[in-house]
Amino acid sequence: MAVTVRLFAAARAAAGVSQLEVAAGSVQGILDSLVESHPALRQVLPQCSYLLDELALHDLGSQVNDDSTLDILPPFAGG
Amino acid sequence: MAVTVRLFAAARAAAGVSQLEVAAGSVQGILDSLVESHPALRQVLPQCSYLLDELALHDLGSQVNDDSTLDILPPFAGG
Amino acid sequence: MANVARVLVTTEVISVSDLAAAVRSNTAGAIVTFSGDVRDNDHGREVTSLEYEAHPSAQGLLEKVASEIAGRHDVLDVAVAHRHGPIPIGEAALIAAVSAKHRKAAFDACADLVDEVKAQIPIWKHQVFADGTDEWVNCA
Amino acid sequence: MANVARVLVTTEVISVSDLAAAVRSNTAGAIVTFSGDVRDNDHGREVTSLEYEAHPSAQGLLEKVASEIAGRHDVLDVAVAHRHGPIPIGEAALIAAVSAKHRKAAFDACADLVDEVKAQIPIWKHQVFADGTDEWVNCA
Repeated sequence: MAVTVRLFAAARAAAGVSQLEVAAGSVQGILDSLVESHPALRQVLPQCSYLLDELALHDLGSQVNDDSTLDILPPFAGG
Repeated sequence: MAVTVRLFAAARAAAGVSQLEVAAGSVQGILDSLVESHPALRQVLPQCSYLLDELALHDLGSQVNDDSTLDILPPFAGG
Repeated sequence: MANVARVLVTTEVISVSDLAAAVRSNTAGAIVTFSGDVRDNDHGREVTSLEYEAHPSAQGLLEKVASEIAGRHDVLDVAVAHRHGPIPIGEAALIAAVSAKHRKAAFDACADLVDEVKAQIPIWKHQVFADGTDEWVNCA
Repeated sequence: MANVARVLVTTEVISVSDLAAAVRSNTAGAIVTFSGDVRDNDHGREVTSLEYEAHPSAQGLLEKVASEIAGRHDVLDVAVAHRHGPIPIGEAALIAAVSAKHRKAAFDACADLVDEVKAQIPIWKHQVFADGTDEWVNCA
């Protein structure tokens, strides 16, 4: 019973891991705890967007429940 | 000793020939004689442009001398 | 309404002629293609290797973008492919192809498609430079 | 100043992949191609066969147009081919390809090149329709 956080591209590179398990809470709370455990994320997160269970997330106050997946997406650079 | 007239595309189709020899004279005079001998050219010529010895010709009053070539070009439709 | 002929997010080589063939038809008078190729330089710095990373949702989102383009322009067929993983210099990362009865719609739709792919598809580019440094593009 | 990589007025089959290859380089980030294909219909009438006729000056004038486009846009390489003689339905009559560092210049230059070819090159199109009538296009 936990939240799965998936980190991509520059966020993965900064954290040094592609996936983490964290305790349920608000998105902002989860991000704060990630920065505490992986300080290099501090510079990347302000540019990122987020998916909660594959849906775009606009309110960092949203609650993330156990068994959910939070994706951290740096700015796109396709093409 | 004569002027060579080359007809292309719709002008050739209207005249039924691709090349003619005519007497020297003004461009307009040559065109008038061509319409007389090949009446179907009457509808095509007003849309055409002309090359005198491969150079664009803008004045139908220009003189065409013997051994010159006058090209009759219908509206382009490439591409 | 136009047809989405092919949408592909793949680690394999992608080719302009394949995508152009996918949108070809006897009613199409114009086919416009775009190929975004890996360059050996970026902002004046020499690039030695390059890799794209794609989010698992990229295929589905690319299909959605292709459908939007097909609905927004007076075109016949739309196809788009994005390669990921390591891509050698000079090979294509993104190819788009659009067919239409008339050329203006084909040009407009193809340019619009490329813009939307760059803005909306979760794909990232990692470049390694000749001086040994590297960067995630667009991530200051 | 950009380079004119290939200019061709020919009765042979012309191909998008050949022209795209002609403008490819490791410094080019974007390649845009246009293919103008023979359609089986025009203004709602079924076309059964089609033939292009080219003036002897077409090759030289096409080289001039390609050079103008290369000088007018921030692009790397320009290539263009126009086929003449009879062309089967679905095959290409005109192909243009432009490479550039950035995509907007490639799209703009390729569209401009096609416009200029249509306006400036002495080539004519003759269509035969299913009802047995025929026309020289643009010649009312």
